[in-house]
Amino acid sequence: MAADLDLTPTTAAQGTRLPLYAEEHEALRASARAFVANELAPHVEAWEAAEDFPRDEVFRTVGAGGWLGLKFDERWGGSGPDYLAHAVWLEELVRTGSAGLNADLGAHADLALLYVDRNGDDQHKERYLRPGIAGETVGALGITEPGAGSDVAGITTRARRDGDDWVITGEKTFITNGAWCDWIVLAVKTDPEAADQHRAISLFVVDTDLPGVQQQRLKMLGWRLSHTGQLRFDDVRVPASAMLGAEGSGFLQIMQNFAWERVSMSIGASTAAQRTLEAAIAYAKERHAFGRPIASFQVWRHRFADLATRIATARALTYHALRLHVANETGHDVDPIALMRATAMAKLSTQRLAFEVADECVQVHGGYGYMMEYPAQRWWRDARLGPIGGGTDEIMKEILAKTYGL
Amino acid sequence: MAADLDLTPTTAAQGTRLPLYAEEHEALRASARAFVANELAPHVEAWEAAEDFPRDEVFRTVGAGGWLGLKFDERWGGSGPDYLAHAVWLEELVRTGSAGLNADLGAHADLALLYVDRNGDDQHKERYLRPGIAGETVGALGITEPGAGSDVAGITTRARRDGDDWVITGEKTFITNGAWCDWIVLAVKTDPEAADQHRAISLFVVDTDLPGVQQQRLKMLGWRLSHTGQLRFDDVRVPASAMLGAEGSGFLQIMQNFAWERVSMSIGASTAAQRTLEAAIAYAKERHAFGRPIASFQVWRHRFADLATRIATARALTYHALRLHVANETGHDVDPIALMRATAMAKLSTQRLAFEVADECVQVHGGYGYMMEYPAQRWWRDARLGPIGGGTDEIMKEILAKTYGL
Amino acid sequence: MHTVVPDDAVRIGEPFTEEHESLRGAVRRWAEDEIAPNAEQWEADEWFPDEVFRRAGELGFLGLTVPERYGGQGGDYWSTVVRAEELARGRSGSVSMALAVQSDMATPPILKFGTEQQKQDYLVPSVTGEKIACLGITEPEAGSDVARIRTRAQRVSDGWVINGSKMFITNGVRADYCTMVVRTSPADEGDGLGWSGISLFLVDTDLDGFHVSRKLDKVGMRASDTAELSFTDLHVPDTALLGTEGQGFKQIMWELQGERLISAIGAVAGAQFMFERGLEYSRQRHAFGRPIGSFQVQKHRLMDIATRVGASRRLVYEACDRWNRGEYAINEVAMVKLDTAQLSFWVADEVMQLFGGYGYSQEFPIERAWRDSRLMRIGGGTDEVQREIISKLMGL
Amino acid sequence: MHTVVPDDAVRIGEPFTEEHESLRGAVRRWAEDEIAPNAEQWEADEWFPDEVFRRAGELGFLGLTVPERYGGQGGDYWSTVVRAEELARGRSGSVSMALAVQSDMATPPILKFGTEQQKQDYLVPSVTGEKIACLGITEPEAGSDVARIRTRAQRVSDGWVINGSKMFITNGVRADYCTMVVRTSPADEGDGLGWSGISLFLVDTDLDGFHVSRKLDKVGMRASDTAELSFTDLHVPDTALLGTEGQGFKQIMWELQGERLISAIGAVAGAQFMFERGLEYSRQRHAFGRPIGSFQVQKHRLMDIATRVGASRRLVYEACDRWNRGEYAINEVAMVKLDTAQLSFWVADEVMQLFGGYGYSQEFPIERAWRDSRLMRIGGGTDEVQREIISKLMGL
Repeated sequence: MAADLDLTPTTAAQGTRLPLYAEEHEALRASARAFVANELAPHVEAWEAAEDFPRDEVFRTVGAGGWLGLKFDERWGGSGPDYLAHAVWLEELVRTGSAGLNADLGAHADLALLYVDRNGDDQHKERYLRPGIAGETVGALGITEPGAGSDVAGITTRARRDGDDWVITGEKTFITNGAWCDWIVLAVKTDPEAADQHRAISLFVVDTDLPGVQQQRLKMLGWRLSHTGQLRFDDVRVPASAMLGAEGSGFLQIMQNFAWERVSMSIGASTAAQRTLEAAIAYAKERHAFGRPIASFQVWRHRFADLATRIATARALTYHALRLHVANETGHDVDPIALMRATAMAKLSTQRLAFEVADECVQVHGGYGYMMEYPAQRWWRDARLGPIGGGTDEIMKEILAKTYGL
Repeated sequence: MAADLDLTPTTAAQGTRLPLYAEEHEALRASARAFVANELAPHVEAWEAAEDFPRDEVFRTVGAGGWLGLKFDERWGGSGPDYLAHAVWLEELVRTGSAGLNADLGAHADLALLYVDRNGDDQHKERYLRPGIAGETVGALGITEPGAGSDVAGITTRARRDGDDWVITGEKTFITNGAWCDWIVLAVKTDPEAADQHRAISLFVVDTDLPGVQQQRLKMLGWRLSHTGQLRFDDVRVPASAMLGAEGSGFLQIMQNFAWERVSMSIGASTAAQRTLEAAIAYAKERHAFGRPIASFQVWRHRFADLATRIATARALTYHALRLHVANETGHDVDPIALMRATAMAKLSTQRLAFEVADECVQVHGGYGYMMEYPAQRWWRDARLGPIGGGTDEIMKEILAKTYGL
Repeated sequence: MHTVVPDDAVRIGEPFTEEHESLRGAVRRWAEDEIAPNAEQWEADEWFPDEVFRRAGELGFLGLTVPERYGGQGGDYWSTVVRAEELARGRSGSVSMALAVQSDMATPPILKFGTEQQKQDYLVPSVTGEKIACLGITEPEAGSDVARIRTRAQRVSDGWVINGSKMFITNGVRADYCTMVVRTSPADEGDGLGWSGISLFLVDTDLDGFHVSRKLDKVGMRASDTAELSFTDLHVPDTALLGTEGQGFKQIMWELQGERLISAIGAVAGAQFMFERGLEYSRQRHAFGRPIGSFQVQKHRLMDIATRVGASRRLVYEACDRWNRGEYAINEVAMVKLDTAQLSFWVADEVMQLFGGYGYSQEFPIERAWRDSRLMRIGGGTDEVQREIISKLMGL
Repeated sequence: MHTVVPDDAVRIGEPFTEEHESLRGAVRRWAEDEIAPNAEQWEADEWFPDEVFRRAGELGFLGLTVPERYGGQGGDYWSTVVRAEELARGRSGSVSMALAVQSDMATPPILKFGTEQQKQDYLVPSVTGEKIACLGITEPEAGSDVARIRTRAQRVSDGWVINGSKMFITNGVRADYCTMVVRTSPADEGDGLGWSGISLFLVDTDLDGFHVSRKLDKVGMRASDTAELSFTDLHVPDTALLGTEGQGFKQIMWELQGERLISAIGAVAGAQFMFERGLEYSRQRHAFGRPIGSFQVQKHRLMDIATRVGASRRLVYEACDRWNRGEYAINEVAMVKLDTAQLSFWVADEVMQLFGGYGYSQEFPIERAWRDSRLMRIGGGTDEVQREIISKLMGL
């Protein structure tokens, strides 16, 4: 009966047909949030001002907290594999408010370690994954080159056979952690003349203290706390055992590992969008213009409503992609096309959006939005990487178009 | 001194450096406005409901008013050439509120007659231009074909030589006035095998009462009062004298005459956008929601401000294109690239905008916006042709890109 | 490790079971075989036969979530989702809308708030399609603002006497009864308008004093009948009151959630259908000697569409999941209403641009879908109303 | 037939004469030879030398429209347009902005409202670049809302005593004087804030009580110094009053027109410059074996940019034409401010996307232009303020 009608809006739910996080994950979320609040967030403003953070201390602290091993097996020091747990960590990590810091941690845990875990043999895992999970060494992933932005097949770094060794020559750029990594998973052409260029590429794990490796940090619009860099390899000699996976399998490995890169970027961007919107609203409620709180102006209220709606939509898609990825990782029979579409669409839906939210956050701050003392400008600069990095928005559309036969 | 400071906003100006209309044009505007208000506008709702208007009566009335001859020489019954006078007429014609009616008048005066005037010989002008200016016959321009939307060089209608005659076979579609024109300026391939396909096309003036011509009206989303149609030509025999301009010059003529087509469409769309915005604002001031006039809500006020700004910008560009076109027609040394850019940009700036304004006009009307009894829905349907007809927005960008060497 | 895959989902990542998929097949067959072939003609007729309701009832599509004891299928909300998704293949926004009004707008309040007798008298024959229902909320002077309705019911000894009018009422020309929002007492504050003092009624349309003032002429959804109704000393019995007197505002707020949700599901389904038409056309149609789908701009346009449709569908499913579990998810519902209404017209417009002149021509069905889909941003609460709801829920 | 071509225009359709074009060449040479080569370093220094002002003065660029008797060139407003357009080639938004503050914001009120003595003391040395000016409107608590300023001047026997603060003051760290908006009496109504009771002053920065509280650290325009200023019992003589007491609001409204207009000209010029960089890059940079400009999506992106830049420029020129003839074109000025502020950042953002990773890198100048251009939507009245002005002028 109507008298019993309860019209209390619900705020969170965990259903039977669209499950995602379990109770255990919500418990983990609390401890992730506490860790971020206690161990990372308090230092961020100082680190950002210095454009640097203490590498070993931070990676080891995060490793000791267990946050680098959620996706990996206990055998190598992890606590998983549980991608959902790691998704919770990524959502909470956004609360550092520093995309650059998060990028360095992510390039290590979500890219470099992932490749070693999925494509390496036990020797690789012992040498790179175990200390990586502990935060004792820092890895990076090297694909992009100065002359081949989004065109993986077009890379020119090459490795030539020399006896039992390989000798690597070339250049990589826009490599997160590239300026200070201990080791790097490197995409190189081992058979540049291959008829099928997709079989031309192999992966190596290369220690950066080898002769012939040069690392240099890049200055960028945002992500200034990250140690994104370029690397040169001049006749760098590595043993055959440095090869990750089979010779010529590099392209396929990269394509397969893109799924998690895109999902993790989507989680980061949709969560950042949400946090940024909350910050914008908080400021709008407090700041007055023309004698009233900015948040009371209808144009701002409606703009916030639109952004909240778009964030909800993008996050729903991100969670869908995450569900498919987890199902795929846990042995379910996931349609590879559906997975590829969901992950590419999620990246495309989230990255530009996160920037647009940050741009409105700057706008609502007025003159203060332009000031370095407020974090709005940093979120805005940082978010702008999203539609460029990890495959531009345009590349996502190209990838999607292929799945539709266009 | 400050006490003398007059901050009365100005509303109209005629300057020395950016002149456009002269006083004589403003006088003409008053009589055009009166003509439209007295002779056309009162019938529009009935005509629109019937999806038809009395062809001969309307064309003759407009012709007798002198409105079809503003661009043409007195020798053929015109009062010009004065493109600015005609621009004034086009601006005022928007006040009929019927884009379909205006399209039929425009296809005759701004396309068919223009081609005869610019490319015809005296015999053509005597036969088509003079009665056309008087509104005694109705012309059309036939370029587009079912298989070649925006691709002029790809048309397949062809004329083959047979003695002194040409025999034409093919099909044209989306031809305004095509369903009822007395004659049509027709683009056909006279040399389909030409190495330079741009020399393959010639123009003919074809009477539609010739054997083998079939005319059929098209039903469209909008422009329902227009007599847009498709035509079939089955072995239609025309004398050599039906050719307009030199053999093989058709492509060039078409490219040259596109300038005025785009300028006239830009004038129409920017003016329609302005009128539609005014109607939307008038409704918003009168209609209440939540106990207040809709126009008092900040989101609508700001939306109107944005639209007004975009209209002003698009109109400024349109006037620039018009200025260049007039200068070009009056013997000034106009850079052809500058002219091509200005006219294509003007079309690109105005057409989508006019539709977006109409869409907001529907939205502000709420449920009434969806009702046929209000003209908002018609303006909205009519405006949607703009980004498609006369070369789509995408084609405009292709044309522009060529001028930049892309 | 925790699993994110429901045991009975037939496709990974989707919320549907085999039972749902079998229903999907049945709805699709009906839509493709019995609706689509007639859609154009019905639009031209500005009417579709009442028989469509009875056939839908016969097939069990009007009571998917109604308990079996009232003639329904007793299914969950995902059945409704499936129906709304597949009906898009009938290519008739008019029919989809009319059926949605019947099963997901006018009748759920009867099941939720009605007496047993009301359920027998109205719900049961509505499930079979014998009775056609309409929903009377909007008034000429109260478009998006339920609180400002002026239609009044005056208590008399043996019932109520209703005076007033209703506007934009789907199914209103042919309906057998109307689930109607009526003011039974002045609002507590101000000008007597406001959310208090509103009640729901079930009103038979054959009663004296119930007039269909006119059948409205719409720019889209033309096969669907939309009426302006007026009521002059319309006498209804006590038993016409639906639910609790004075609780009508709350009740209709609840109803609006289901209304907006089904419209959102339909909007995404329509957008998906249009995307597929665009994709197909982009492969077939040639320009400048190659398929237009090979032009990067058209390719990216289609992928933008696919992405937005894909994203919107996921939020709709989340909202459906909440609704299915009985939550009052007003925030998510307003968001999906806002998002999908914009989506569906935007997709139709992009596909029209892809089709060029043929998109504008009535030879192709694109322009009709374009006109039809535009209603979503207006009906069931405009975009602006949804933004008001969402921002208020954010504490703004 | 009436001609639309001015006799002395050097290019058809453009408003510039040969004289303007010769000035254009001079400004361009200066920008390219003396500014552009130093722009990066000055940004890194977060400062550019005061010498830039003196050099601009020496070249005659600070008094283009100032009568010759005050050391200016006595030109029309199109000279200012030319200067603002060509300064974009200096690749330093900071320098462009600083010079615009000097010549088109802080000093025009002196010429328009000042006494002969004030003109001699402030305008003449500003035209030579010997004195650097700043403009004090905004306050920490009154961003876009001039009527709410709280800095007060109290009448004393031999002048005025000013207390308060000013925020976001360009040139504020180095300025020799400030053209300042001050409340000289409470507003007639309400809380004492409001548009009445405001006056302008010319205040020397070396006076006791004038403090540069801090140099602000901005995300863009970093070579330009922006200050927060505070005034503690700052004593100024009677002669510091500029124009009529109590007329300051009207006076500063007038000033804002020139301020917004020069910012709009600069915004279009910056957008044009960025478009050219994008065009150049699209021809040089290859991806997947071909120039990226050959990809249709990038091609159309560039043409969208060219079209919007082309359209915006024309409205700016129309507004300039009115301003040049002494009209108070508040509507057109608000429109061009709104339009071009959005344009310039949008173009920078699109060009950044075209550049991809290199756009994001500090190796290329794209990211700096992107940061710099974002200020326009905030400074000189935000987008939202412009929309308020425009809608009010439409009677809304």
